[in-house]
Amino acid sequence: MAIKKHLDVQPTRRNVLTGLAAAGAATTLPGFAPYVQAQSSAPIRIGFQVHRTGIGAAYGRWYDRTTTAAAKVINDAGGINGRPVEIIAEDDGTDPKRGAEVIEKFATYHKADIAFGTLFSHVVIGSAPRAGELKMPYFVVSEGHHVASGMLNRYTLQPGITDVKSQVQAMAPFVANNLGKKVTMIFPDFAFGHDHRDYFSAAVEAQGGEVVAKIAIPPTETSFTKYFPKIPRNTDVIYHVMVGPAVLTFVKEMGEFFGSSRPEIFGFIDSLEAVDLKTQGLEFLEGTYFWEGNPRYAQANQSEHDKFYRAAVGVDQNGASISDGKDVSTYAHMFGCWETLHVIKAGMEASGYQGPSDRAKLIEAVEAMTNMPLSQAHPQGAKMFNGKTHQVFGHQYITQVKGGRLELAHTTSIEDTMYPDEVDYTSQSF
Amino acid sequence: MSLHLALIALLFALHFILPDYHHGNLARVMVLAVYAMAYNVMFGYTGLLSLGHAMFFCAGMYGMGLSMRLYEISAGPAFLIGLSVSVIFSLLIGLLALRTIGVAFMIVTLMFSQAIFLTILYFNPITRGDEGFVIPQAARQIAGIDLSDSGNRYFAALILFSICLLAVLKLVRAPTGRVLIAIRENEERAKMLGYDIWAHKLGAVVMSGTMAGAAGAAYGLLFGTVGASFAEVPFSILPLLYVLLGGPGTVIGPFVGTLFMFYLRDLSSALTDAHMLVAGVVLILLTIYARRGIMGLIREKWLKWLP
Amino acid sequence: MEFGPHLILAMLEGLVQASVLTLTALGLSLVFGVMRVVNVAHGEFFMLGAVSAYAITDWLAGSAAVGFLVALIIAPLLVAVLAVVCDRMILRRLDYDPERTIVATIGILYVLQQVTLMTYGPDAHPVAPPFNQRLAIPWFEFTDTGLEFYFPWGLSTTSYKLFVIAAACVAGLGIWVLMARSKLGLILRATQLDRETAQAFGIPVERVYAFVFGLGAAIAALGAVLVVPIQQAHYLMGSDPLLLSFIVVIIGGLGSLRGTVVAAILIGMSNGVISVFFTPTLAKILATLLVAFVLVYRPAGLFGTKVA
Amino acid sequence: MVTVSLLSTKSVSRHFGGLIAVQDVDFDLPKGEIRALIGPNGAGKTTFVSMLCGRIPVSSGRITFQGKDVTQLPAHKRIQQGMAYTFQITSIFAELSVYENVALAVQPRLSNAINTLAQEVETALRRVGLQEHSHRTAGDMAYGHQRLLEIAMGLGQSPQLLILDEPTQGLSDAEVDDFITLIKEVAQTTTVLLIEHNINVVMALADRITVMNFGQIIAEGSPDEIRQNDAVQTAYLGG
Repeated sequence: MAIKKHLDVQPTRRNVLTGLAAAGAATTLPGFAPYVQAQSSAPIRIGFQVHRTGIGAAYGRWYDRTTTAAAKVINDAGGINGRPVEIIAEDDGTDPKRGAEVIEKFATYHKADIAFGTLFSHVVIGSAPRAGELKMPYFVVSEGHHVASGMLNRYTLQPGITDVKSQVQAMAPFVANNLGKKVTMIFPDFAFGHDHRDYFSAAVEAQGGEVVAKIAIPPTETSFTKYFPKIPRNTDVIYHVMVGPAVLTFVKEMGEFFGSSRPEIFGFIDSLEAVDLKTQGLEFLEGTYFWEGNPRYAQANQSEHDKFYRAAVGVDQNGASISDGKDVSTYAHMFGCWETLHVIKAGMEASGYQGPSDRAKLIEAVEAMTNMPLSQAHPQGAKMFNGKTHQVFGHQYITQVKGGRLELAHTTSIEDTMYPDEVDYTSQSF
Repeated sequence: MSLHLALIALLFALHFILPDYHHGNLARVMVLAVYAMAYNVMFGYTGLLSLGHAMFFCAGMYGMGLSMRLYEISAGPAFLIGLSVSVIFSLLIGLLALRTIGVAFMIVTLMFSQAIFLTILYFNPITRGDEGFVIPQAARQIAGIDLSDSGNRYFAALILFSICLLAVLKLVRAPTGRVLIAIRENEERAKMLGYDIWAHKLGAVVMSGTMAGAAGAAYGLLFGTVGASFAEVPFSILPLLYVLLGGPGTVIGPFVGTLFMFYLRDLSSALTDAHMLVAGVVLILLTIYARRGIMGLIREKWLKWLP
Repeated sequence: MEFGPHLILAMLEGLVQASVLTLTALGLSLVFGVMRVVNVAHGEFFMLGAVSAYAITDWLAGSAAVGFLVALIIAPLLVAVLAVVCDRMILRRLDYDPERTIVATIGILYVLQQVTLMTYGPDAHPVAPPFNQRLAIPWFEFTDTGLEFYFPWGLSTTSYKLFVIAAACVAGLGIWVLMARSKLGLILRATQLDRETAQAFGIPVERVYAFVFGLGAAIAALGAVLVVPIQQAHYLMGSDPLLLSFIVVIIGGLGSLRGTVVAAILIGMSNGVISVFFTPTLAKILATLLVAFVLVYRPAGLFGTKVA
Repeated sequence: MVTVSLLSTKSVSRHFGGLIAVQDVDFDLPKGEIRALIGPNGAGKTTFVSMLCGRIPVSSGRITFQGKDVTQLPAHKRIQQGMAYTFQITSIFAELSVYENVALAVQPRLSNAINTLAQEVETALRRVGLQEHSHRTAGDMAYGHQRLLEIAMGLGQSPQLLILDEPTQGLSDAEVDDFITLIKEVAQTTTVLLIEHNINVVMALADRITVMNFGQIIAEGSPDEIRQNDAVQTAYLGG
């Protein structure tokens, strides 16, 4: 049998010269080892692109844990089409160049069925063209608007997490109607920050509000006090969305700047993902509001599905690791990995996926999806998938810091997150 | 000469032999090796240590990419625009930065490169900042040849690599190349032999910058993305590492260094999550035991004639 | 906020930055000046100072002040020991060759970063400041009744930030006394001027080098311990201080301690002040170009005689 | 007797900050001569010569070479017009071969004629007696050989004017004798300006001697005249 496998090399353009390839030490290098055709009992191989090093490592670690947990749940329930799921993780270093290399590695070396993962949008944008060329379905969990904007290709989908544009525009009614009409935005001078700036400005104006100042902070900044005087005095609400390790400084310095007389503050939890709210200096946030993709603290109305998901990933009621209460999760985003894997499972089962030749069928099956009800597969909440834009839409949560916990204050409807289609990927050929 | 032609022939032959994965890697390595060779012209041969080479790479990459994104120019002309932008840009930087020498030159190039990086972020509506943008697969064609096809990509990379390799070889064999080496070895003496140091250095910067720009434009065209991460400091350090590891002042050293670093990262990340640890230890050991880089070691021990 | 108070605030912030930058840059300047080694891992020593400060204060969880004080002493020592080990095991074997030490210290950088990631993790952690009162700062205006003082909205600093400035001054002064007034300083300066001659005069150059490398790292670590209650420890925090101190050392003029201090203050302050007038990223671009053009038109730096 | 002036200066001065290194020097070097420039340490000889060949700019004054004003020309242009300068401290391309070193000196005169290049290099090396060492790495050779290489590079340039800054420093007596013979031969086709401390070399070679002290020329004349000049005696003996 072993011998048979070794002879079973796929015909390629270099068929004539395969003999040469067998020569010498070359065969000991990875990638030279002959591989076997997918068999019915062989695992489904999912290439998992993960931020293990670089600036995204804090997210990557939890994406990793969530993915592992989801794969275990799927496998315990019999896998996909009766085949177990195998997760092949590769570090992308939070670097677009490496990201693309990793996609190539999944496709041509690991012979993965599909690729999946990663948060930082520049990595997704660096990787997606290769995924398209290699005809490798690439399921991203990055919340970037790049998928639905039409920038990518038919092989790239985002069925597990809503995008920034949705999130931001869904926040505007709450902010304008409950916190105040005059908003000052503080955001990183990243493309991601600019998405916030553009989509929120438009949405808040539609609500009769006004953005009175837009303060773009350079990505290399480590201290912020000097920028706060740019906040106009008549500001009702500060809208902040910062990322990176300097956010703690940002919040602390904001506290020192305003002292006891602060405006209302609304922030994206991206700032404080993986950060303990009990951290010294964050008391200032008491009473302020946050967008959360998924509430970190188990809420009074916690669904049984969230309970199950939480336990499976190993997260306690406070959103921290069960084994270490100080190890806080990236709860607002990481559910996307869980849900995406379940969408992949559903898509593969619907399309009767057998192997790489069925990749187009898999994508068509996912494109055909619409309603995704709240369930064990979708513990964050019900969702609507738009097959044309390859983007999912779902509920958003607004929580308020009360006694050092994030308490649910408002849940937006799915409709709040919808916007007109900007692309129809289904019209592209495979 | 024969060695270099043999390398090109080997790379050509490898196209038919290599499994897909290594075939793809090699295409990438060849483009990055062009970037490293460009760096070698300035650093290895002329002795100008730049810490901002990413800006030249990006001049080509964004010159090409933005002309396609904003003006829908087709790939071939866009590549030439990228190249022209690199020529003008490296001339400009050369004129300014060459007023300094040594560590000041390092900082000046570093600062200009940082300014370029920040400018890319600043003009986000045009450049899409850190995220960058995609060059659509359909647009990546020159004379009807689809550059996103793996075979075509490999040959495009090989052609660019061969042109640059032979150009560098010709340069270092030519009297001009000898002068560059003389400048590296002893600038004052070279001047007192009647050489116009300034003009030669400027020439080296422009050649290096243009070649780096060609690598950047090619990278964008062959792999379909343009992004600000190619303007960040670590991307400027990369060719320095490639060149120092491969062997500064050797023609194929940069290629060897690039190949080595690529597989060091790739193989070690297969073994462990801590691939940076492995890379770090290997770098330290190599500097201790191969003081002139891999090709330098080979030249010292066996092939004294290696250019 | 009005222009005057805004400027004062930006300058105060700039001064805090400048203080820490001064220390980090002095460390690099010593190593660069005496050993002619571009230590790319310098930022990682800074990072390790911050990370070990977190580890120490976390371990001595009882009192913020005690923990901080212990960290202030222990963290630089730990980092110094590590640096000396690096010097003995690696740099000395390279004979301090300028090019090879660049690659080797990049290697050290990778190793330190990865080891920190594996042990300390990817998260940012804060260290509680030993004290942190918010201090409002008065400003004046001319009214009908003459000069009046008032407390403008937002114009404030904290006692800890003032302490950082003071501590950096004391540490800087200490380094100056060490270099200019002590026998050890004489030895260091002699080694800096000419390694061979120093050796001929019986100065144990290798031990001096190990000492300098350790001291440089310790000073960076000290700066990090001071800044970590304002900033937080993170495994990637070393790259910015490295770049900035590198710039400072060159702008100041190679080997000139006075130049290093002046350049650190200039760069720290300009970073703050330019931000008053321009949008932040544009301010960064301008500050960066300013550094470039200072060097283009003054290649030896502000206080350097000759840069080679 | 009409002499053609190859190089002349008109009140050339050089200040470093407040320090005057060279002051108002009028100097004239006729074609075909071997001229020695002597003076105590710090007399300004090297500064003066550096101004002649353009390594440092003049603070004031004028320099004429082959009848053309070269005061504003950068060093490499003056070299291209026929000057050659060998350094006081050995300054060769240590990592390159002996051949490469000389080739670099010869190359600017030739246009792409590789064969001629090899011949010329060969000739220059033979004249200093280094033809056997052609493929050695320059930095690996003995000090005396490095000095000879330095001179070979000067010869390779086949200049109108060869400026030698302390060429015999560190040479053995036998090497010094060879050197004297060599320069005598060179002088048949080339004007030589020699800064030298070794008074025996000066006396053996120089047609005329210029003496500098405190940045000024204090005497000029034939070796005999200089030997008997009081001012020179004072300058050297401090008397």
